[in-house]
Amino acid sequence: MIPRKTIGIVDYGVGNHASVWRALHGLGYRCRVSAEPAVLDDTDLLVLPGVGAFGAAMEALHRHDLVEYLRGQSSSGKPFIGLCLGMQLLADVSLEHGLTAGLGLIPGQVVPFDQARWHIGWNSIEVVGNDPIFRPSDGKSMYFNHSYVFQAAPEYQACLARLDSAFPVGVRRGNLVGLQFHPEKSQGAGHMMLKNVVEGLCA
Amino acid sequence: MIQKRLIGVVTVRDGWAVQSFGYGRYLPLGRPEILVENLDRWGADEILLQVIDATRQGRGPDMALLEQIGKRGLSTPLIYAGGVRSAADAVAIVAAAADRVVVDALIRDNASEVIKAGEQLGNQAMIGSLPLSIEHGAVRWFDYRTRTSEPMSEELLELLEAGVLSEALVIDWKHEGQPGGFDHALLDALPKGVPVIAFGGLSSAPQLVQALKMPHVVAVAVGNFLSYREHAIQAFKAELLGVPLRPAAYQQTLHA
Amino acid sequence: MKYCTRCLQPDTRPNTKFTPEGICPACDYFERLQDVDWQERYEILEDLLATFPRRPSQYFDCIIGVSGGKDSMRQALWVRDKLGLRPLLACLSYPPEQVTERGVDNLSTLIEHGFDVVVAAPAPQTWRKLMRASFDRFTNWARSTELALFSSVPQLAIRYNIPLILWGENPGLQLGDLKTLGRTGYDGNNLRYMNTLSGGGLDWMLESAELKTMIPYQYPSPEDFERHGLQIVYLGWFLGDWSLTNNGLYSTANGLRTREDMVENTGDLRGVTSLDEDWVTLNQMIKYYKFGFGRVTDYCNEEIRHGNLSRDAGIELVTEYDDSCSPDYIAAFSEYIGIRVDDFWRQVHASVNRELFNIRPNGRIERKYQVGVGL
Amino acid sequence: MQACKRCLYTTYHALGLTLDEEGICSGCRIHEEKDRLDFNARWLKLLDIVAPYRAKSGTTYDCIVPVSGAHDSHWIVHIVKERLGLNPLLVTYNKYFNTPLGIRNLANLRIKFDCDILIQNVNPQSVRRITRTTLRQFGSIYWPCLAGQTVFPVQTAVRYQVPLIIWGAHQGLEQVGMFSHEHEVEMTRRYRKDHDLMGHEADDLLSTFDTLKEEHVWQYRYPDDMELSSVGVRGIYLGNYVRWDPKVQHEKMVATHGYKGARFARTFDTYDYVDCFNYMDLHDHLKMVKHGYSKVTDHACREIRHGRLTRDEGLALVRAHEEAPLQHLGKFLEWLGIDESGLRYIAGEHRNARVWAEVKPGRWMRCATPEAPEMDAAAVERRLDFLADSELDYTGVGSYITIGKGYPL
Repeated sequence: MIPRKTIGIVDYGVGNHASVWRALHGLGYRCRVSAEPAVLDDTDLLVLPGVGAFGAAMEALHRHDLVEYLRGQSSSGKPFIGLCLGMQLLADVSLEHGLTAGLGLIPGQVVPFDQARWHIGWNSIEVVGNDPIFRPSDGKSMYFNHSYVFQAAPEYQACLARLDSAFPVGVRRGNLVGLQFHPEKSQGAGHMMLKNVVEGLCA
Repeated sequence: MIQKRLIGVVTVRDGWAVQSFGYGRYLPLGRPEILVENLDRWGADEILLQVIDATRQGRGPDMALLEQIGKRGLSTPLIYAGGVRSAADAVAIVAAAADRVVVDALIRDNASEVIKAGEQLGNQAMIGSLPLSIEHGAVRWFDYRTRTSEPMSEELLELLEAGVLSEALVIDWKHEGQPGGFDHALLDALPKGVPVIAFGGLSSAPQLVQALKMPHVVAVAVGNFLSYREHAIQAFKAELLGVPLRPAAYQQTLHA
Repeated sequence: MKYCTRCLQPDTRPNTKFTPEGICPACDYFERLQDVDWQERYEILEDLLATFPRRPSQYFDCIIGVSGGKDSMRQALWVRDKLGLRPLLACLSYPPEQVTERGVDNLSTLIEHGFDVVVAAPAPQTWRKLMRASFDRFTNWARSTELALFSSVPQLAIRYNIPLILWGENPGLQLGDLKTLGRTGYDGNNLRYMNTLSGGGLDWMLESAELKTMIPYQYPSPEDFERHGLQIVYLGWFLGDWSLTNNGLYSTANGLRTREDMVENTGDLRGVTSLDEDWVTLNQMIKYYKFGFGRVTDYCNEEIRHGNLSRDAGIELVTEYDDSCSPDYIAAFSEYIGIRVDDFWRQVHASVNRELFNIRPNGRIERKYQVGVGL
Repeated sequence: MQACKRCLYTTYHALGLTLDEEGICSGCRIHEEKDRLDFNARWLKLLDIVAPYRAKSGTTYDCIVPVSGAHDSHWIVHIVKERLGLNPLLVTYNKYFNTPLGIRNLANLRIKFDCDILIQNVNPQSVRRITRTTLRQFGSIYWPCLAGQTVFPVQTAVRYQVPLIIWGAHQGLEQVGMFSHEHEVEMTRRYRKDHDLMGHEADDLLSTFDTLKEEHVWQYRYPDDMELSSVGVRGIYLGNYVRWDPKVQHEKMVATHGYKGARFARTFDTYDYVDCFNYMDLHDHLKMVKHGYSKVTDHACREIRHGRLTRDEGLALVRAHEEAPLQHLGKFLEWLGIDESGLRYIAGEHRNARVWAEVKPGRWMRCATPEAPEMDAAAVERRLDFLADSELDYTGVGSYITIGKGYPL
């Protein structure tokens, strides 16, 4: 029996980790929801959820003294997934409500969405290249609910979506992945992608 | 390409899911969390859970119900409405289980809290509930607490135009529960560019298509008319031709 | 008419041929059984079962046709408790007027042993109408009912998506019906050509009832078998002690209730055959008048082969009881299919094999041959 | 808690109940449709609905009809076969608590209407294991019966590729006006889980703390959506198209098709549940424990709405029957292998606190309930004249029947 993987969901008081927990648990993973490095260390992969304003989220991470910890974990190669706002937090800086520094784990800025006020609802994603952890989800519809976009450096862009023109909705740099949509709320397609990404990063 | 959305509505009164007719008559349906779970299985694009007696009885949001639904592991985006009294309420609702929040009375009582909630959660999470009717050619905004109608206030229009509220849930409350009752004229009642969700008396595919064909109508919501047959969501989706919509999906459970 | 030199089987059974030495196929087969390595056959069965793994969300390993009688109880318990499989038991049940209390009790006992059982029961009035038509046409009321009986298991196997069908005895080997011999001793897919089934399907029944009222009687086609990968396997080939008496012993030790009526009325020597229905006695008597052997002969043959009965003692039993059938059963049957008792006898007399029997003016039917000797 | 002014239901009804401004409940309001709608037109609507399902090939059935030895089955098959002219496959789930009269009525049904029938018998060991879990978890001894009766027809529809299932009346509509007749509500998995199964589908019974396993419960799983949609399975309710009046319907079936009723201690209705030793006995007692009302209240409300009882007469009949002692408890205790004291302990854990006050540990008293009006309940019952020409255990077998003969009738 291959040992079960354990996933650490970073709890910094922002966003809804209950749905993330449920989705991952449903896929057969053990989950720890915590802000304690000691607990998060003892996991195979970290998930950084997040909903709402960039600035408020970074403040919360600082308050929980997690900024340096997360930077250290990711740069040491530990599998790491940022979901929705959690993807944007990977950026250098965000222009939402003035300038706020992010975790700086993937080069690029978070800027207001230029094609519309918001990107709300189901939209199909286009996978860049044929990274096996993303390829099976090419063309699948995922659920989006954001108004800022992480314009990551092109070499790290993994998935795109489109209104009029394409914009990044998924990034990957080594064992660090960011997804702008909510896989835990994208029904079958979302759960499949979540499984592929976790298995791919932990392989 | 962004798809339009078919939203399944679960209306809750006295803790029980009900069918609602014209904001006044109700028939019992069952346990809210089981109706929500069913819509999740059917593949609704979003689920709107509206607790219609929370504000009137002075209770805040139904956190117990939200926690219960959160525990069941929903894989469909959830919108909550009912009893939102503050930004703090809105944040708690999202932390419990919801992805987006609908405000109605709060717009009238304390618009600044609506703005604050938008700042904390992101305005894309905020939806304005607009029960409207047309009285002698003029659009009236209904206040279900006083059961009176008045023109839409400047403050409301400002919240919509400034994008504090990302979408407007336009409810034809008079025709709610009436087959084919929805008055499409209501969909032109709002300032240009405000995305609209149509709800109230939408029972047939042609009605839904007519609404969804309008560029600013981003979603249609159906409540009572989803409770009369199996796979109601998939059945509607199969008939919504010429509209960009996620196709109907039938769950297949492969047991060990 | 010639008798088998070993047992009391006359050469009048359809589809059968005696060996040059005058031995019936069943005795010949029984003889060859003596040096069979039953452990090897058991391993053959295990290998065969391994080729039928359970598919995802399939919870039954196989399907077994049962009536609740001695064969089915033995098979079901052996398949579950020895082979470790989970079988779905399929029972084609007689209508309320015809099934016996003892039959429903035995089926209940089988269920209470912890088996999943699906009972298919055809429409009672149509059933009766077809029994009447079958009796009128063949002087054998069971032609239609047997078609339903044999069709029920493959029909359910297809609908419940269970390809492996476990059957009792191989009629080709045990009874000498050569037409049903398959590629191996245990391949049962030629069961459709068995004597009782090969009566041209249900064409003759269409004169009595519409096709749509006879769905339970429609035996799946070879194409259906192919499409669903059905495979009938005879357990009899693997069970060396398979016999009427032994199966009776296995089942009564597990709660089977037997027939209490005496052999003079039933022709059922030990009271363990077709317990769920009493009018089979008539058919066995009529079989005797057509072919010169009835239920007592079948029983004695097995006992003679197993060395529990001498041929001479068998002759006495056959002579005495082979045509036993109480007038009460005949009266009840006649009333059920809507004829008078003397209509019944007129029909039977018309089918008596005049080479073997004389019919006295008073209606008595007497053998022209001597049991065990022949003509 | 509020009570309806016209019938005896309160807002504590297990299926939910709403009252309008005049204090009349949703069940009574929807019942008014029975005297307002044009049921001739609705019959024509039914004909249109079933028309495409009439099989021409002669090799398959037109529809699946769930039946039992009681509960409107004779009337349903009469409508389906004799008035709609359809060729049904009857299906029934064996609940094992069968009475001789139930076995007889089912035999009568099969003979009189000349129908093929499919009877599912889940292995009793699994059924007992499930019953222990559902009794422990939510005080129900009937979950396997309800789960089996509501899913076996659907599974059969998928297995036999016969898409149309025809049920009698919709319980939610009849009791609490959950739907209007004009909604023409159809069978849904949601309703089954929510109400028939008290919120627990088969897989919900499994937990790491209990010994119940998937192999025990799989047979009660609803077919998945893909199977249902590929076959086009659809369940309709006759009660939406035929004016449903169980008493009158049963009386017709007694007169023309030999149905037989029997007397009960805990209700005045002699037709609905004659096929089960438990439904009107221990199960009915547990319903009182969990919800504060029992089957006789359902029967009284039905008769009040049909105008055959005044509200006071209904209340008098309810009070006369609802506390009647149990007559068949011993059979169940023996069947499940539990002790009466144990059962009382379990029931105690599922007392509805809104209805029962634990005055002293282990002693419960029912909260305030309207007194029975001064009235001769027996006289009212005589006027109603529910026929009872047999008894549950007319053969005197004294125990549950697993499979029975049921003949002579």
